[in-house]
Amino acid sequence: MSNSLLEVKKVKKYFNVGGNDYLKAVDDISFAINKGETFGLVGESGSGKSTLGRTVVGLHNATDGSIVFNGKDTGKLKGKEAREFNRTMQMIFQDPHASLNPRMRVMDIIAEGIDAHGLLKGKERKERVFQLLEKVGLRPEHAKRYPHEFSGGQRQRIGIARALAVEPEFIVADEPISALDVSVQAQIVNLMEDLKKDEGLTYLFIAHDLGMVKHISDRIGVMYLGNMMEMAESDALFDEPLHPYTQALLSAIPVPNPKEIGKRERIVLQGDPPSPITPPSGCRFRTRCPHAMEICAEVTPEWREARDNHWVACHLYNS
Amino acid sequence: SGDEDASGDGEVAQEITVNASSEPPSLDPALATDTTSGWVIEHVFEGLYTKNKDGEVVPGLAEKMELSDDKKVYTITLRDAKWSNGDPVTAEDFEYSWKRILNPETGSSFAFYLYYLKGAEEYNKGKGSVDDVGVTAVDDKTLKVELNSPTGFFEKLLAFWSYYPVNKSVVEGNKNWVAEADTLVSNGAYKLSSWEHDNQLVAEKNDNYWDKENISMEKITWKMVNDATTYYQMYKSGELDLITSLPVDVIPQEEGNEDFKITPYFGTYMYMFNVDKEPFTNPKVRRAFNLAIDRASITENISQSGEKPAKAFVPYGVETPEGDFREQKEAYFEENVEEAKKLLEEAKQEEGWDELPAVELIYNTSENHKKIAEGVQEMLKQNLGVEVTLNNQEWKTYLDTTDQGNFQMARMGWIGIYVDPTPILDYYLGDSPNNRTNWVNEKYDSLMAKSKGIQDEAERMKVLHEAEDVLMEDLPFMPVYYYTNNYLTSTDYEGVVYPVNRYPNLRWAKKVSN
Amino acid sequence: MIEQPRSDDVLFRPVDRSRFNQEEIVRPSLSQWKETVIKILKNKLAILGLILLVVITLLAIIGPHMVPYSYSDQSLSSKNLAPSSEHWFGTDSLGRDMWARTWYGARISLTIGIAAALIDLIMGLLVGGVSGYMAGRGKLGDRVDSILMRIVEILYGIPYLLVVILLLVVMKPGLWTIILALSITGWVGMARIVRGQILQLKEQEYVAAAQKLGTPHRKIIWRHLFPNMIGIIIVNLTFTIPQAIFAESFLSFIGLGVQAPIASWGTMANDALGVILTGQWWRLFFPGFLISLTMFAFNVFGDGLQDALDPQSRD
Amino acid sequence: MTSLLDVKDLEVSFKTYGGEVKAVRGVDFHINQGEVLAIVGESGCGKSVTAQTIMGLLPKKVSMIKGGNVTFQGEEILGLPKKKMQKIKGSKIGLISQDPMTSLNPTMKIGSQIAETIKKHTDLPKYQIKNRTIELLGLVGIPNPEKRYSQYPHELSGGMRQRVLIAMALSCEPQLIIADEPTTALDVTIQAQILDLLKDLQQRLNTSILIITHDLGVVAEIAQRVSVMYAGKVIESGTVEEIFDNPKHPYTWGLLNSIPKYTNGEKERLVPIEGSPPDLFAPPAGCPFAPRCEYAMEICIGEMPDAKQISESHHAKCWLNDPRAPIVEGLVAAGRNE
Amino acid sequence: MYIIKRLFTMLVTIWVITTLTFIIMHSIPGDPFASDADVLPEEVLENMRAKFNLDEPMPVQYALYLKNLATLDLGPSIQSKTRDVNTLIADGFPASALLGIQSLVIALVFGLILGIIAALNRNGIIDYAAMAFAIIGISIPSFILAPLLIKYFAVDWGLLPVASWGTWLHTVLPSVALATAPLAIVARFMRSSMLEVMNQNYIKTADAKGLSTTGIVIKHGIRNALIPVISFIGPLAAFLLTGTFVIEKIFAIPGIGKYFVDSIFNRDYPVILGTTIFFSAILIITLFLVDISYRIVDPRIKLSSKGD
Ligand SMILES: Nc1ncnc2c1ncn2[C@@H]1O[C@H](COP(=O)(O)OP(=O)(O)OP(=O)(O)O)[C@@H](O)[C@H]1O
Ligand SMILES: Nc1ncnc2c1ncn2[C@@H]1O[C@H](COP(=O)(O)OP(=O)(O)OP(=O)(O)O)[C@@H](O)[C@H]1O
Ligand SMILES: [Mg+2]
Ligand SMILES: [Mg+2]
Repeated sequence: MSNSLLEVKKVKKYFNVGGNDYLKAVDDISFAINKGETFGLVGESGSGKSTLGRTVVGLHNATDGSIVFNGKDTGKLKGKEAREFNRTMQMIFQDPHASLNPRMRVMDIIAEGIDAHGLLKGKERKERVFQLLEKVGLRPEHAKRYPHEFSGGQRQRIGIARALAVEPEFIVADEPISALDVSVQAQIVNLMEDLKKDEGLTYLFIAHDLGMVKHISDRIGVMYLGNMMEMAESDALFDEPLHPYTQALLSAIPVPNPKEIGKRERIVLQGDPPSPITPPSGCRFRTRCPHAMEICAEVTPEWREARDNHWVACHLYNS
Repeated sequence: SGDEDASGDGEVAQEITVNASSEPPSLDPALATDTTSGWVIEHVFEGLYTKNKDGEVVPGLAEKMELSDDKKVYTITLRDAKWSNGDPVTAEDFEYSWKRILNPETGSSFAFYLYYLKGAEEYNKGKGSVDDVGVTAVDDKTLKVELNSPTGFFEKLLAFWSYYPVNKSVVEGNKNWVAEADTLVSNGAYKLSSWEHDNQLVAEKNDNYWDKENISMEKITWKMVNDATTYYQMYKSGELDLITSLPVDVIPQEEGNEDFKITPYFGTYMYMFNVDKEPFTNPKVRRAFNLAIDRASITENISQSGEKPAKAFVPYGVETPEGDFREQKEAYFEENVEEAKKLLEEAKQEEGWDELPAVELIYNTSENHKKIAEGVQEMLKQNLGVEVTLNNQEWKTYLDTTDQGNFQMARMGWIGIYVDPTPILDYYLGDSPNNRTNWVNEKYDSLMAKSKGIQDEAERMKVLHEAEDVLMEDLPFMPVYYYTNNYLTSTDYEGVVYPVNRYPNLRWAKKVSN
Repeated sequence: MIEQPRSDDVLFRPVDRSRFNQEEIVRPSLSQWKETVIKILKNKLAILGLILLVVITLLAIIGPHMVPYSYSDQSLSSKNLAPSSEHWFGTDSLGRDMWARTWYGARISLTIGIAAALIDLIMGLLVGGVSGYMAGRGKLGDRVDSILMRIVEILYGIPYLLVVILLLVVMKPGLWTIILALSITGWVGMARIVRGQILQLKEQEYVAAAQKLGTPHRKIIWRHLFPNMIGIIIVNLTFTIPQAIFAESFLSFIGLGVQAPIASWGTMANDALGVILTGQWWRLFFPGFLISLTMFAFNVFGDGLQDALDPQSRD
Repeated sequence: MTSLLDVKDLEVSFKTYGGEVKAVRGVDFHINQGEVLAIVGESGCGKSVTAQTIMGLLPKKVSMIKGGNVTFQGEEILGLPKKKMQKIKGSKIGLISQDPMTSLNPTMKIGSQIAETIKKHTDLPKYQIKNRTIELLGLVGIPNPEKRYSQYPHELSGGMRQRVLIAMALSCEPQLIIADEPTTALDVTIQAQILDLLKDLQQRLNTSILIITHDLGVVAEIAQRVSVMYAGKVIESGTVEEIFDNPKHPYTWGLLNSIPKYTNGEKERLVPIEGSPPDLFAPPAGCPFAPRCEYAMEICIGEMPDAKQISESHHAKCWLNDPRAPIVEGLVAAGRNE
Repeated sequence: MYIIKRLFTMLVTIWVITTLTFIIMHSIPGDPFASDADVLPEEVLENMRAKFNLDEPMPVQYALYLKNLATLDLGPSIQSKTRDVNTLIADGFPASALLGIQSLVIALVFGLILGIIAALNRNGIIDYAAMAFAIIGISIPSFILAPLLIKYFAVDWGLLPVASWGTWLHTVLPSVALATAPLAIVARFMRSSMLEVMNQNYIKTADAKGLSTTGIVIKHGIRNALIPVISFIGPLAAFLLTGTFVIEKIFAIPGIGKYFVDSIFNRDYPVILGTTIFFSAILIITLFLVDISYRIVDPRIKLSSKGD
């Protein structure tokens, strides 16, 4: 994989939750993202998507494994390289409110990266902020306001503008559009796609809105309880989901058409999601899997390429 | 008032609560060096001699004292007396006590008061043997004391607490015997009944005391209140019956009250000149300074405690065959601004100064010293046109600074350890470690040396006057006033005795009303 | 999408789109500091505080010259006089004019108070900021925090009095020495408080965001963390001032302070303690009252500043 | 049918240094007993402010309720004394607020934060409160509820925090649940589970739900009626079917059009509504959507249209529904998976 | 492990403090035996120096001190000829600690209440009253406040004893005098920090639960606003517990506060070191407790990078 911009190699992130208990938020995950690609990450709430994203951008130190960006192990960057890495890889935070300093004006929030890297000054800086605000569907006069004067969706867009301000090469977008109405969502998604096309931006796109994920992603990974379960090109994944969890997930997509309610068959997962502190042996999904077999409890399924470019970790596809 | 109710039969309980200001550092007669400890020790211990109501030295534990012909050997017979634990007081105890205080390991700073004993100095300085010290218990009741030379005031010395006995078996049995009330065994008019460190100390009349009939006060409580404002208010609220050293600010309003008392204190408040530092190298400058200040104004307006302005060194109070030493010559100069100015001009010419070299006056920190220094500063400015700067230092630093001679003009107070011109005048001896002025005068030194060999009191005083004449001619210092002590004593009490330079003696006090 | 007109009503004609572009920003926009200034100006109490500070400062400058006495002129015959038209603030126990002394003392005390506040601000924010920020930031960070906090402990632990006496040996008494003496340990309290605040604040998500944007650490501390603890900083500063004013009188005791007969509020109050027993209230009241008044001015101004810097307060 | 909650002409403004921000400008809607009303609309159009106004949570110093009424169970609750309102909040009306992280107390265990509500409004003994809390955590699909009970918010994922808020709002089985974007952070399976839970409550206890959401799928799934808001006003409302199949406002059309289609292969570009909403600082006198409206007419600039009754349950505020307006055809009830 | 490491660091810190104090103490002018009374003969002084090991070379004195310290023996006092430093501390600490705890409790309880009320009534009457109190509390130093309290409460109105130590009544005035300034500071800190907290979203959540204002403040407000108060109270506790010179002097309290000052003025070397070590130990422990309580109060706070 020579043209991959980002390689995540056997990354683990455990949290100590008192005593010797560790919560395995991300447990041995590997994948790569190519330059100019959008990699969608979906999965159960609490499955470790945000943790993985934060680990990738370096907000968490990986418990184990390494993250290689542009051919360099990000854990070992020093000085200038580290600064540059901080610019080229950005994050859009899942929580728009908490990630905005309540005592800073939107102008300074958005320009923060610009200032940090000394990119623009004075009038140019201001112009750039106005331009970014407009791009995300806000108004220039919003630059003078403080975060608490905005609605949830407006704040989310401030976060997006902030990440875009430093012209990064790679963005980890953690549910960037969840609080936006569909029309603004469309606007933002278009913006992201334009940037991808024009500037070769690469995204790790974490979202729950599978329609949107499908629309924007080239490839999609599905996470469950800290593990990657399936990974494929987005059409392939939607057309032929292999993993039982993916199947269940896709079947649960709500359709914005009242007439179709009840027409589709939803695969309802039985049982409770297990604890990430003491995950089930073997396959982590087996406790809720409609196809669970004996082997699932004993052997952790191998992460293998079941179809062309379609990876899955499931015993069903062990030929 | 601060004591318990009157006892059942309607009589007034004989109790008094007084302020000791601070915890007595040690009630061990061998180790005590301060007046607070001395105050308690003098009530709970007794030596061979003691002082009566009138301040005269009278026999205490000594029943009989015989002096040898060469006036160097005393044979003393003890009276029947008991320790507060019931043990008899023996000659052995005295021998033991005196040798103990002289023992270098005891590290007693008042050991030198016993240097009058034969072999004592050698032993204390590590050059002689304990066996050569001139004190021996001949038997239980007889003590033999040998001195180096005849010492006319030996009886006075015996009344001093460094000569008091301790109970040998108690002291040997418990090295911390003196730290708590229940282990402290004493032989005086009182015994300790409780001691709450840093808080209060209670002494009750000792039933084993030989002269208990003459002791009227049953119980004395010493509080340890250091803050003047506080103990003054405690007195006002009745929590204390007797206080001393009132806050300066209240003296004007207390003056004239029935319970207020001022007594002279045998000491002099002064400024030392460093005669090695300009401008005080010139005696005329020193004299000019002396003439330029208004001492009466200082005592009346600033210090305000009834002090007497000092125009000489030795304070009032020394009895001589011809009357009071001081009254024989009260002033060596008269304050005179014109004369002072003239002297200063002369000095400038003599020295070739256009301007008088800058003068700094230093004092150790205290509100009173500060005010007086400010007063003096202003007087020198107004009367002489001399700008003196002030500087103060915390006490120990100050002692060090002045000791090093790093000053031009420095405040000092000097208190005679006993009422005699000698301890006062010794201060300016050329080799006295206290003399920080660098002023050395052979004539003065030889007159002082001469005075010490003279047995005849009138003659001795004459020589001392001569010595003071020399000192006051050269004026290496500027006397300001003679100290006083002030007291508030509740009018409920009678018979409190106020000895010079000591705290009041309470044993003969009587509470007359509640 | 086809449009079929149904009436000729002009109002129902498609609009001329250019008309929409005219709508422009109406909202007057203010820069941050201007807004702060305006908010303070609207706060009556803060203005009162400011005026008081100005008046006190002015009187410190001209006050001593308003009376025919200097701060050191004694007149033992007119000591302890109550305030009158002759002596506006009365006289002290050496018959010096209290008005002249009080305002002369204001110079010393205000200088010291403000110097102490500055030291507090600079050293406290620096040490506390670095220490709190570095704690938990890797091995190196832990060590920095630990070393700084040990230094703080040591500064707390070594008896201050000893240090001051040592200073007395090497320094000449005077204003600069006082300021030096105050700067040895004056800031440690601020440092601990700042550190505590930073420990809490730096766990906020916006700090992570700033870090990710590559904002340098010092800027994160300065722009993100300090503004969010401004209230606490201001409160602590307002306390530093009277504490320093009284610390000066303590230093005077050791011999480091300004030298008599120069007055300062601290030493004047200290010297006037006896009046509690004698009733010459003015000797204690004027310096004491002015210390309180200064405190009051700083406090209300500080409160106003805190309000003004709080974007969520709009009253 | 009696309406449980009735909001009439609600107007709310915020004081800012620039002047007044008119966040809510005459909102009308009602919810009947046992009904689910969805509010959709432009981000920033005042949905959350409306919700907070109902709950009496507006920051007192900076906000003003300029007009309108809110009646709950026939009682006016705007300006109700604090004490009385406290009895309603949490027990009769439960709020799921929009921002999960900052809405949870960072220094309090999530279990206690939920239990607190139960403790306040019921007399259950301590252990039962704890059991109930754990049960609730399980109900909203949080694994390991016993362990999670004593975790702090920062130790939870975004979706879990949101579910904690949901559990909190449900804890006293209120008659009305105001859910402000309750499922944004949830994956679809959990979302489905939560929606089932809400539906179950609605059916079992006849609970009414006011749900604010952007996910039209969720709307379709759960709501009976929909109100569409734009720039502080309700511009269209009707039953789910009416809104999805027969929308009568260009903004609604735009919304439905913006949804990505589930097509394969070459991706179509999404179709947003061009332009941005007006600044509520100085809202236009006319229709606020006019500047962005393809069909804007002269009248739209000057005058805000009144609600036009389209059916008994359906009305819209658009001049296009005026008989004098031109007929606009070819509308697609977009967002449909063919 | 963390605790053991911390303990070790504490010992090192105390050692550094001891060493530095030792050095400074011996480099300032002044001699423990110098006094105005009489300058003693050199040999007598030597006897006394020998008694306190002061005749040894400095490094030897230092080593001897550390050796004794290792057995927790703080040595004899030069000034108090009968009680050694251990005894001085043992005798005086209970009184100091009692006053310290009492005033700490007063300062904390009333300070917190006052601060909270002030914050809730921001810019209202109570807020201003609380501020006025705070200003007076902080700008009247204890050396003025204490005599005033005595004058009114004890002398003029006769409600309480003037000074000295004995019954609980004796502790009232000193505790109040000691607590006033910290109380004022705590109140101001709490007010400021509460104002910040009451702006937070989770306060709204609590409101939405139907909690009463008091409930919100107690359950959600205080804890989140407590950090500055804890930071402030830590060192303060150490100072209060070990006694305050001014208050103990004014109220004639048999505590150890005065030894911190008197020992230095008297150049009583062993007492200087002993009190310093004792204070440092208490200080370091309280600061450690402060660090721990940070974590208890706000679980997000990380003090070391261990365990992330
Ligand atoms: N405290 C405030 N001060 C000033 N303006 C505010 C304040 N709170 C909200 N607003 C403004 O009020 C408007 C409505 O906000 P609200 O939060 O209700 O939007 P919303 O409909 O919930 O949007 P979203 O879907 O993005 O959450 C927004 O334009 C916002 O800028
Ligand atoms: N600081 C932390 N301490 C302990 N546990 C944590 C911490 N942060 C996250 N976790 C746990 O890690 C797991 C994964 O969390 P993460 O936030 O990555 O989930 P997610 O996939 O992003 O979920 P969501 O879609 O709900 O946001 C969760 O079980 C969460 O409780
Ligand atoms: Mg997440
Ligand atoms: Mg909202």
